Amino acid sequence: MRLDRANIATLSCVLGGAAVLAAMNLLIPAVSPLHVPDFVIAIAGKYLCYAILALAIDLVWGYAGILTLGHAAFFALGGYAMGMYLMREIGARGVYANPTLPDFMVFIGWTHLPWYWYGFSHFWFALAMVVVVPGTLAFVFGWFAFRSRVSGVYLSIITQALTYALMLAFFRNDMGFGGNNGMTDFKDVLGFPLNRESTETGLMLVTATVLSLSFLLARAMIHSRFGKVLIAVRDAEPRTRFLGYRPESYKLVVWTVSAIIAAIGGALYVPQVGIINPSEFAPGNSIEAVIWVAVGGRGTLYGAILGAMLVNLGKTWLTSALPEIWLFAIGGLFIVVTLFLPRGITGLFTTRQPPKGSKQASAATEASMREAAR
Amino acid sequence: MSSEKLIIDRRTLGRLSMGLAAAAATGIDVGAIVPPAKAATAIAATPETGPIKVGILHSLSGTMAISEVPLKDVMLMLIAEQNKRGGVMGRPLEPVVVDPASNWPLFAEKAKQLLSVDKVAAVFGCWTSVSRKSVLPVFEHLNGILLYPVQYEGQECSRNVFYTGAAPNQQAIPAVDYLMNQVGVKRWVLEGTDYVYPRTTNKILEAYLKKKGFGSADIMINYTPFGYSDWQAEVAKIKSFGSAGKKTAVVSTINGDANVPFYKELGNRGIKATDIPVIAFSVGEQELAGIDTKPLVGHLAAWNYFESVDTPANKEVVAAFKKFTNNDKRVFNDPMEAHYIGFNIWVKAVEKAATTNHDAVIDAMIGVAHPNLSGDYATMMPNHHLTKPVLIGEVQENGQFNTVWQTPGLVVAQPWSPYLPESKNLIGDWLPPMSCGSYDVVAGKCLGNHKA
Amino acid sequence: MSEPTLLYLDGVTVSFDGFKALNELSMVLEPGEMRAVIGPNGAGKTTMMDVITGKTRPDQGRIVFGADIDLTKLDEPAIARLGIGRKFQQPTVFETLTVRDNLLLALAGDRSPRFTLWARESADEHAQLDRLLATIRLVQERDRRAAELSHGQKQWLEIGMLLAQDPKLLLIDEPAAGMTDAETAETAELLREINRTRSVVVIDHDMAFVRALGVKITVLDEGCVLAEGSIDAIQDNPHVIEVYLGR
Amino acid sequence: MLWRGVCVCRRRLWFSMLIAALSAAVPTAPAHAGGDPFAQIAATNFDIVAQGVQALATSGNPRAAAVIDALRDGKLYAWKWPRPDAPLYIRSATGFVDARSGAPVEAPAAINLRRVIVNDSVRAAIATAEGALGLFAKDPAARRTAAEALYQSADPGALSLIERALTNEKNAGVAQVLREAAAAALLKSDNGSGSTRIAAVDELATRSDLSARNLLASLHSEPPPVAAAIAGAIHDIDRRLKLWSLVENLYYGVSLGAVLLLAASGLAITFGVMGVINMAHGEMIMTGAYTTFVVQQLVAATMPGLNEFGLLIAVPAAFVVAAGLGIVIERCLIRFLYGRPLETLLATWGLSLVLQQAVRSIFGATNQDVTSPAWMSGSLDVGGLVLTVNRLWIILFALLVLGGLMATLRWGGLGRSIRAVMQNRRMAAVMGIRTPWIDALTFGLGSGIAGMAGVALSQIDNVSPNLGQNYIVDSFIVVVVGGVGNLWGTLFGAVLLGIVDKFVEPFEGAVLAKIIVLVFLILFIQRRPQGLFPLKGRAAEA
Repeated sequence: MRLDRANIATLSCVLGGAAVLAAMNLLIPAVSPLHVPDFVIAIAGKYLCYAILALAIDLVWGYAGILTLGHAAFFALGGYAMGMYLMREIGARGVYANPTLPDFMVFIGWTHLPWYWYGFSHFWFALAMVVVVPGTLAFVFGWFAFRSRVSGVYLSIITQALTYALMLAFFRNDMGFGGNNGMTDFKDVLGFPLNRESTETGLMLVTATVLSLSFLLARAMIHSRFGKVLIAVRDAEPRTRFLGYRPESYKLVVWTVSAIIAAIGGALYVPQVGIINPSEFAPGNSIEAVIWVAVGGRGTLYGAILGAMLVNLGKTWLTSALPEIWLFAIGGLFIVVTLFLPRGITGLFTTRQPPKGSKQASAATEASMREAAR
Repeated sequence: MSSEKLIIDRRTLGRLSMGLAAAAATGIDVGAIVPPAKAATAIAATPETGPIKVGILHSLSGTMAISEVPLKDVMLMLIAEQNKRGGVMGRPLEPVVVDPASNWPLFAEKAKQLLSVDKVAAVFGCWTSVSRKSVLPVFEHLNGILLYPVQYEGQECSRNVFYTGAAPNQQAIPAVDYLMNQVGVKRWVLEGTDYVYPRTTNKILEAYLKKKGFGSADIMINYTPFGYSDWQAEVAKIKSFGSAGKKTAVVSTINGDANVPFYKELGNRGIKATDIPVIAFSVGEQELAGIDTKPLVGHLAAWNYFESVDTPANKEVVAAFKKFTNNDKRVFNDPMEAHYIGFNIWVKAVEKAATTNHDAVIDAMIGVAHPNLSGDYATMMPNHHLTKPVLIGEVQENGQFNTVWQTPGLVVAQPWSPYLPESKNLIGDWLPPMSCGSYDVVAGKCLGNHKA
Repeated sequence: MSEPTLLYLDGVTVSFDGFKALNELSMVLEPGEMRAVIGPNGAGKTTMMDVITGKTRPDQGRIVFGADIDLTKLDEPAIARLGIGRKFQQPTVFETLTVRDNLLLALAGDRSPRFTLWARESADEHAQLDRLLATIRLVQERDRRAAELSHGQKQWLEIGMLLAQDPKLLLIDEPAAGMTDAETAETAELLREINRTRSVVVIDHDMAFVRALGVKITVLDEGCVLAEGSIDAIQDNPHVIEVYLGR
Repeated sequence: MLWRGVCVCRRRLWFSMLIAALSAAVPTAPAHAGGDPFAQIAATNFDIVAQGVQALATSGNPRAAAVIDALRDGKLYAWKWPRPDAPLYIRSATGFVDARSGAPVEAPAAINLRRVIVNDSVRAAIATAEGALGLFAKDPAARRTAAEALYQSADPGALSLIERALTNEKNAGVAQVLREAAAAALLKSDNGSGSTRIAAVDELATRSDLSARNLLASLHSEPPPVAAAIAGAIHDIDRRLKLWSLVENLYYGVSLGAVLLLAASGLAITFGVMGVINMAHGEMIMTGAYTTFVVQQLVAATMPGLNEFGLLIAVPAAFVVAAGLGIVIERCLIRFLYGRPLETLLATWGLSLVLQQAVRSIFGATNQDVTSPAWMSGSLDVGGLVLTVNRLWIILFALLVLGGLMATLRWGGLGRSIRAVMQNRRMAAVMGIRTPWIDALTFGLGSGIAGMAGVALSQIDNVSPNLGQNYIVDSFIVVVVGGVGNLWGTLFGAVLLGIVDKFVEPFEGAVLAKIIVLVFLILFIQRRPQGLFPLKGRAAEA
């Protein structure tokens, strides 16, 4: 069946690709032309994290018709949780050699660790927080939003407001998260020096694995009866109500799961890029992530992964190849894709019908808007 | 008078001479000072033949493009001119321009790319502290060279970074001295954008002012968000704070974009420089170019360079830049001068070391000197900072500054502020025997951050 | 009221910005009854459906279902779970799901995510689905996407979904709209079949269709009941004639 | 502190009383021959220059005005190296004249000359001096400004001067200012009996603005009764100002609201009415701002006479440019995406990137200098309230724009067709309205409005490629809070958000204020998912 082919293809691409890169980096001597430089490993790891974020977005946008413009917020929160662990891990090796306080706290003259930093010296605790904090936020936010039937554009806008508010909050130095500079200069994770090649490669492989697992999880969800209800909600929400389903609770579940996946992606992102700071919350980032999904093809999951990879590959290449005018290229790409590839790149290869429902849903929003014009 | 900062004290002089000696020594045999272990890990080892690649890591898009694009232009000019003079060691220079797009993780990625893929000999780049912070681990790990041209908050001293901009004591403190002694200011508003540079600078200034005997009642510290544009309430606050019968001044660490609305509000409220002077640390010719300067006339800025400085060398460079960009409206500012100095010092260092090998050049940089465009010599000190004069300028109608005061001598940078408890015992010194970015002179040991 | 009623609308009023869509509407439905509701556009037929199914909250009045359940306190899913099914004027099925999945989702059972996440299709469900597919004459199309069905087929699929819900009361909005005569006749037949086991309220314009049903009729106008009775009685009623022909 | 007091007194004894006026600004002026004011002006030490200016102003020397003006305008040149006779030249259009005599001299070698530069203390001295010189001008307005300057400088030395002017001052307004100036000067001087000083204090208390408070607060070591009077006066002023500060906050909120309204009203059309999630809306505003810049440049180049009104010309220009751009966008992009608002979001986001980069490539990344005409600068004092003129104009402009917009939609022929199409396009089409064309025009209208907003924002914000980015999120928030498709809602939404922000700011600071506003928004939407003014009825339920 097609689904399984998609599964296998995606997994083999992600895992196989990662493994090959790793091998060519570690096993082949640096002198050989076949050697993959660490730089490639680093950006590969970064892209895989982006792919996890894209996957999370596609899960809610492609299958529940919730256009989130604030998912980068969960990504960043996960990143901060991990960042806090990495900060504590530095210990006395910081510039001020302060055993407990991270440099930036010494720097703004704090004398002792704020309570919400307790426990982050333990990896397991940090991991728990990576899941709990964004999960809780998503749950609370979603519970309010979906219960009061905020939908369509309104929802998109308040997700923007959410991430924007978080950005401003984390900018504040008084928050104790490093303000504008955020957290950086990490030394090692679980004792592995972050700047060692093997660690970078390892992290990249871990990310690939996590991506594959989240892909399988998402896949399983949408092929369960739950997933069918979800699609039903996307296609004709009122109808599901008259069938006795509560769309809000379905949205809430998938929304929270998606937020957690995004958060895990963020947690893997931080040790690989070596910095986490408030600009990760920038409204633009969330929108860009949605665009990866659109480019790859919404409602397919593997499309999201592909999109994230391609767009960022393009970005890396263009910012060096034509630094002066790369925005024209990338902006143009987004326009072209939405105009001529409404189903994204994967839409070119699959014979499947476009996810009509999303279209219906949007048609509905538009209808409401048109009506509202009265 | 803050003489302690103006005179190069004996210790520094000593280290400086040592620096020159050491540099000379390294100049002779290069291979020796590169331990094989390092050579192995130094992924960023640059080719010894063919054109010398120079990385330019400035945002050409996004919010910081406003400030950073001119720096890219000036670098291209300097490289072009150097090539006209036959390049370095007979090898032509080849600029590698990338656009980190005001996106901090992208800065790190680009830095990695420049060092490990393009294998550049040196990188000139960054503006914001956060961008520097995000590339710092990359440069330290890949053992690259970064020349950072912007005045910053200090509290950092990496072996792989050369700070060609001002440390706080090379800008903020002399500025306050000027207001204190020349203008007779008794009441202080420390107004800044809420990020690290203003936070730290204001902390240093607060400590300094308290030390000079000002009470907390006479110091108001206030922060606003990035790109803050509705200054009505804030300016009203400043005005009433300034109405307590004491001469009041505003020390502004407001970040680029928020300045225009701020000054416009001041102007519209009729707060003239003669009532409440504002002295800014981040407002230069570049920022003024975007403002209608009429309401600003008389307000102050503290820099190490002004385009209006009247020296032949300066006139020449400014003219060359306008010609290079063939646009007479283009202005020249302090960070651009910093790049000019940094570039020339780097060139001399490479020629001295007779190699582009990073370790060799890093050691060779120390002690190299080049004339400031604002007169006198900029010398790369063992703490990887430059000696600089400090100029106080008043805004003129034409958007230029008119130097009204200047430190009698050169100011030696103190990357670790002596006014902050956590750093008062720290110095940076990258010459043996210390070879340490944060050396605790009391404990007599190096706190992390030493030569790998 | 002495005799047991299934549904009791008691002085229900709904107004949008001053315009009264329902005006003190009262109506009683006996268990097992099939009722046809007719009326000109804007008479409030659809709004009546909306208030019963909880889509719209009335400004005044009660709607009592069965013995003593006040529907005005409940929302759509709760009302649906009580066993009130609704079929829309425009056939609304889940276009991207297969015919079979459409029915599967409609099958009576636990509606909570907790259940559906792990639910596996039971043999019983399997049998039910086959029966339903046969009833609505869509056995061949079982694995096609609902989007690919013809208009009439969608109508039936939706009715099938209602049956799958196993409701006590069915509200059906213009089932014959846009159907061929043959389909219309079949639909009437289908409805009578359904009515054997449950109560039905049908809204329609099509007199021929209503006649074919041959049941008690309620005529709505301007949000309240204009007349009630057998088809013949209604057709001789001067008010009704006035309302239908007078404009 | 003490030491300073002493030194001040000493200098008061030694020099002409005028210098005392500067003692505040000039704590450590080295003793310098009080003799020739010209020589002092020729000096390199700003404090001495300032003293020279003061001395010259009161010397009654006929050349005083000319020399001081030349100094102010940077036309005064001195010998580069110290010379006993300290020559001073004034550069005129033709050549150089000797500052002392006013006689033309042949130009000395430029190498020997240096321009006499001024700093703030000198500028203050010049202001006082001009006050002194202007007191007897013909034009009452000039006299008034002179008196105002003297009041500000509160210069004891000028006291006699002021009293002289006061005796033969006819104009009541000027006389009032003179009395205040006299009071200020008197209080600054050490002389005057207790009663006269108290009278002076009361005089200032009636003025009761910050400058008066400032002056009163600066008085120390007064005899008890006077001190008491001063304390009372300051207390009164403070209480009065506190009352006003509430009104002030309200005004700040409204003016912020006006800015939000301007930024949002274009979006209220493209997004609110048409349902296009137009992420390029900010760039439309930016387009307007850059149009303003270009227009100002053109005006300055072609008809300098109209410089003051370049802004007015820019308004229609910005509308046309942005509207044109909007129509092009609609025809080439948006129209293919109707019914897919979420796709429009992505396409327009891409578009906004392209537009930003385009502007960056054309005008360069740096800010552009948009000047504010005189009639939009300065501020009005209404009671204890300082209303900046540009904000007033913007509030007015915002209301005009919104009013115009509503009028167009309600009565205009275009407006009628727009409403027809948006409410039921099929029917509209049947009735012969060319719906595609109307779509284009509607989008053009929205974009045009955004362009006009750009003109206003160019007056209070940076004109840079990022201009639009700073307003896009806020704009959407305003439209959504107001209730999509409801212009009144947009108005209330904007003002509401503005006021909330500005009332929180004094307590929580600007950053938290913004955060609180956003959280407020998120909660608000939960309560009213359709905004402030939802549209009830079947219409809204889709």
